[in-house]
Amino acid sequence: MTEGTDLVTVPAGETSVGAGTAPEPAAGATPVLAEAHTHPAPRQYVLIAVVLVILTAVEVATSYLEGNVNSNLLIVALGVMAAVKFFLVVAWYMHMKQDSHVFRRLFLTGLILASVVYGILLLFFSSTVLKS
Amino acid sequence: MAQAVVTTGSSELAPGGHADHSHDTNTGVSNPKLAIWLFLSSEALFFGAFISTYFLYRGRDTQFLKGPTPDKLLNIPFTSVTSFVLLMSSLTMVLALAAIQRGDHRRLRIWLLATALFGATFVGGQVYEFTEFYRQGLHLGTNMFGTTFFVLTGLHGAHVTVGIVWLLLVWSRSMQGRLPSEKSEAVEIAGLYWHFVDIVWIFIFTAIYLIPTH
Amino acid sequence: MLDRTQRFRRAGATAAIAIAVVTLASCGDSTGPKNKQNALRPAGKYSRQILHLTEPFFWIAVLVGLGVIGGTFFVALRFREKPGEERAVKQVHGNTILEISWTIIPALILLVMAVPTIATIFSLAKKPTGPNVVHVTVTARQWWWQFHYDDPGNGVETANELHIPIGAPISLTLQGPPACSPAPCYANGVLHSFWVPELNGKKDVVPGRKQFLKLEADKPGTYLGQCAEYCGLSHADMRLRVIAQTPADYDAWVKSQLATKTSEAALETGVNNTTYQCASCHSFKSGTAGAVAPNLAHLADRTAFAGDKYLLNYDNLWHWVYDAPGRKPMGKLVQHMPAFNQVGMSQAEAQKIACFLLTNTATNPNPPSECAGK
Amino acid sequence: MTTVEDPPAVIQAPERRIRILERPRATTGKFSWVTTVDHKKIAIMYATLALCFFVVGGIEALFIRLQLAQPDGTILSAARYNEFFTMHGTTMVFLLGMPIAAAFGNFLVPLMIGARDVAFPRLNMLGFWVFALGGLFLYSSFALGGAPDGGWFGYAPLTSTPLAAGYLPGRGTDFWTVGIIMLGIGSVATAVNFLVTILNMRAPGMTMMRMPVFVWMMLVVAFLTLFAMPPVTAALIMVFMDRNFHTNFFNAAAGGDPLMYQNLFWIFGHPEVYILILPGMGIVSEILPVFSRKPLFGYSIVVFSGIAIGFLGWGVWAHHMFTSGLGPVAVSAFGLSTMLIAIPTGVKIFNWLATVWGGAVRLRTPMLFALGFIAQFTVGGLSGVMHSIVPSDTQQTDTYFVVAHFHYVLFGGLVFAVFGGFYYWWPKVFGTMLNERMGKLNFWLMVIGFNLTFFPMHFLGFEGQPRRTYTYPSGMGWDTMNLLATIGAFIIATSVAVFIVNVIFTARRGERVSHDPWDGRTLEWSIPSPPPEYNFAVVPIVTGIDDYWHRKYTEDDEGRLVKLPAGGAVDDAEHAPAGFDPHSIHMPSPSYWPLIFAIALPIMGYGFVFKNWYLLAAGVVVAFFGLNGWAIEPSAEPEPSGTEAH
Repeated sequence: MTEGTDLVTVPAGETSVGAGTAPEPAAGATPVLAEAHTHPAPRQYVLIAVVLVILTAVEVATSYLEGNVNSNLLIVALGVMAAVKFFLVVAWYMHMKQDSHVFRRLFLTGLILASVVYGILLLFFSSTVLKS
Repeated sequence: MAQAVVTTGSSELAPGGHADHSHDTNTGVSNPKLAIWLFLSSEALFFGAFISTYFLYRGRDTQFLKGPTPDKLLNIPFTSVTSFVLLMSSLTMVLALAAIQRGDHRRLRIWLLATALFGATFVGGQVYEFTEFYRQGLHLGTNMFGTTFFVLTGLHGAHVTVGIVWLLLVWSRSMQGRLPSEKSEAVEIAGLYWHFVDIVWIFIFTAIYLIPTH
Repeated sequence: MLDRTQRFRRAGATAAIAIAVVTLASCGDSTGPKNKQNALRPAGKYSRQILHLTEPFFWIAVLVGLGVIGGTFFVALRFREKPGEERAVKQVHGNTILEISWTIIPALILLVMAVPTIATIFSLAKKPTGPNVVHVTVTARQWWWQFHYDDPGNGVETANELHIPIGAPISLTLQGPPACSPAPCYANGVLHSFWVPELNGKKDVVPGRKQFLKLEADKPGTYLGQCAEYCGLSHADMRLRVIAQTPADYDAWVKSQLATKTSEAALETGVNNTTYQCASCHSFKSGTAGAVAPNLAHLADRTAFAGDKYLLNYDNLWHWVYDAPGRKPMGKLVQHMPAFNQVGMSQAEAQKIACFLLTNTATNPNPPSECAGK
Repeated sequence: MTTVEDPPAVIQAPERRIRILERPRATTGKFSWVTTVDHKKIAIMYATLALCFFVVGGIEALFIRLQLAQPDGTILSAARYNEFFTMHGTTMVFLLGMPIAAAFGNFLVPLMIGARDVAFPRLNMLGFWVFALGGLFLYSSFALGGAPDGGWFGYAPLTSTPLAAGYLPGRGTDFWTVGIIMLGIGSVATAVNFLVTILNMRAPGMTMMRMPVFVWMMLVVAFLTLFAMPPVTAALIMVFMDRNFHTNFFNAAAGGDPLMYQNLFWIFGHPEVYILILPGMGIVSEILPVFSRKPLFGYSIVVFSGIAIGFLGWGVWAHHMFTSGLGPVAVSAFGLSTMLIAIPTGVKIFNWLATVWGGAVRLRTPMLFALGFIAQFTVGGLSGVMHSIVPSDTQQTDTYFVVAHFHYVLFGGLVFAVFGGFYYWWPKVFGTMLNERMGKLNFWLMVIGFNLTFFPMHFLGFEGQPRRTYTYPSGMGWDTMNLLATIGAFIIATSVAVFIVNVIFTARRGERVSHDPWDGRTLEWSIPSPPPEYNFAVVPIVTGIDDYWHRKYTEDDEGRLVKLPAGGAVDDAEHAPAGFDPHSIHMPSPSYWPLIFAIALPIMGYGFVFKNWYLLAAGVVVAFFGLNGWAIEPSAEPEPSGTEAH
């Protein structure tokens, strides 16, 4: 909530005082996107939702195959489907696809860091590595 | 007369219908949006810790057999339905945003309420599930499944609850007429949080309910 | 220029004196005769292996350290601006070759360091094999060490004192106390770390795991050790000693420890065991672990007790029996030696129990004079 | 000439519904400090409070040293000793190290990047109050059932076992887990704020590679804080649940694993070390060039080294666990990654020395502290490399060698940098100069005391003295060095006292100085001292690294320094273009709401610690009240009147 409403913005790029010219974007700034116009239309959102629903159904169905197929294969399949759902929500509903690359980089940094660190962590406890 | 504007952010001060602050910043993105994304990437490490703890301890209850095991407890059809509801709340959330962006405040309120309602349904399902498991003998200390399951899903549920309260606050602001279209970013930011909580559930659902436990 | 040189000399001399004083003061009593807990004086091959690995890097570090410290002094004094002086300083923004070289050179040094490091890691991790290996299970208790000899024909159970034969690898299995049930029961223990610096580095004791550590001593002697992982109130009082003996002495010791001594029944007749329930925590049978407390069958053979905090003698022992928590902090620990003086034990009773332990349970009774007639 | 085509339309604020806690207006006077959102005032409060905690933690250390001055010490009981070393560590890490970085960052980051405030002034205020109340919450444990006594690292299962088992005698651990989680919330809020400020609010022309190194280091620190707090928060939640709600996360008897705690803790703990030291590196990187009258040698490689240290910091956490039973493969990997960190660290040290090389060195107090940093931090760095030799580490870890090592890094490094920073930026913050003679006395006493305390500890460690022991027997050969260390500790205390006297003296009759007494290089020196609330009358346009320096000096053909005739004028309201009215700069208004939200946290905290659900509910209500007020209140009052610009 705090983040959502604390809309204080100090325009660092404000050059009006002294320069007397219109504000110019700060050096290194990416071209500004008029977000409202590039967000997809509701129809697309619904389409994504349909895909998500189908994927969920397939996921649940897949989980019932337990015992009939190789469980590693099952885990990989479920993991891939979860990742696809994750990607769809992040890319479309959270607008990462259209929004500035800054968000993508930051979020991916956290995500990759989490996966790598916790991946190594779990690897620790696998019987081959943890052997005193 | 010179007016060196420092704070143009709050809606009351925003110059004529110009909600997009991106012109003002070095990266071209607004401060609050940048902040929420940073916060969410931090949350990734928070949930990552609990999910990896869940994976580490998964199956250890067979070693220390005590109490009911997940394959006896989990009601996959039921949780699939509540997961589906949560997934749909993401759709309504994004529709709410689309509504305010085109200035449709009536639909904004409807979709916001729908999102909160879906979220509440999900949390309600979780409460039902918790009580059901508790009735069947699974407590926090019964076995490692009890320990990891309740804490991981409980913390997620707490996040959803915070999200519901947040959405209701946004909704009440809109009802009071304090949420003009220029301030659509307030909805967008609440939405980012909401979607994040949803995608965390995508993984938790797969990890706990779908992946076989042995 | 002259005064600059002088300044250097003065600063150099001051620095040298300061370093010498601190170093001398530091090393002054390091070679004190009683410190048998010194990683700089290895008494076995594993510990020596570590020291040999450490030494070259220590000297590299000293060299680099002195270089940087000297360099700091040098740049500070050499380029010092005199009052009123306004030097037109040449503005240097960087030098790529220089910067690359002081990136690459340390990297090379580290690369050289890495090779023997990894070799030593694997060598120390290797479990010893062969007929002469002695296997001991070490259980870290709150706050004392329990040693159980695993080899066939052994089975000795002792506390805080580990007897080992010289020249033979000792393979330790470190573990927490066995899990207990039902709840609420917290005997599963906490982290500890087994450390006898003169025989090897340390290894943590982790509840729920069995950890491996090996020791070896070259020559007979007593080597001190201590718990090195914070484990609560009496962490400082969780000490131990390793007594290395010639194989013949060691064998004799094992035999003496296996000799059956006093049973709980004897305790019953000796002192009032039913009132104070000694046997509910301690065992009085050779080679048998007590429920939560040290085996007392051959107590008088040991040099010290209570986590190696007190030397074993009549005075220390009866005071301990009388008021253990007053002699070593126990806090609110659920299972610990109670303050018997607060449940009606008289000093005379405590002395009687001490005498019982020192005479009746001892392998080679050498009763203290105070016990005559008790 | 200073017109803006489009002055912002001032829209009348809607009728306020909440009349209670109406917006505070005063920006001067004592009470204004409680409600201020000004980053400079918040910085001063951060620094003051952090220094208070420094003194408290220091007193705990003095007691520890008194206890250990001789064998079988009896000054403290075992229980008290354990509380003191736990609180000493916790205080110095969470109540000195992190807040003091926030203090310097708060004051300097906006000034150095040419901004008028941080991105979220009220979030900034929240960060401070969470720190203040969180610190008091932690210390209230002394009066409410025992201070934390499980070590600043709080290893499970010692800490996670329920109180009933009596492994740790008091409720301290509950205070500790809840308190650290609370402080973590404040840290993450502050980190987000710094990140957004640095990424988004730089003055025109202030590209990333023109930012002062200090700002760069704060950027790295903010990223590390952002990502390091969640794992430890998770671990602490698990400890709290284990202690109070019968979960078994770290209870081996039920299938839990104590090593999981160690991993989660050090995934936080190692980046935390860099969170503590990188601001110090940043401060030193600012001081050295100024007092050598030379630019920082190899700016970009120093920056990249800082980033590299931040990255590598995530791949080395298990080097705190070399003896915990990880297999040889794992410890080899982590030993190697630890060695790698030495490379960027070494690069920084060499670059600092090269910065001073050939300069016109003025050995003023800030410079002395900076040089002390280099020498002592190097010692700490080198003993750190020795820890990466895994077998050596099995002899060194958990001994006084480690105590020596990290005090050389954090005291010889961070604290020296912080004191250097105090002396350096004091004239900017208060407009007065700290006394130079007392400053030099402060420095030399600290150097002598510090080295006397911690240098012998290297040998104590080698000779077998473990850490965290409340006593040691005589005859171990540790007596002399322990006594020396205790004497040294009191010399350090004297030097801190000299500093405090210096501060009081300066406050009474300190020498007033110009806006740029050191001939500085970065933007903060271009504005008056103390800076006006709005910082920059005219937002500067930056053309290069050390922009302010280049307004004063240029280089001749051989690269020698040449003074520009008219450079370096102060940029204040009087020198601003004609017609400039500082009142027209509309700054964020003070607020109560972040404080109210911050007050809710300890209320909830006590609710958790004492399992009093009414208190917890009350805390939640207060928190909601605070957040709701915060959400509704605009960040700045829409009044163009001059009442706020003072």
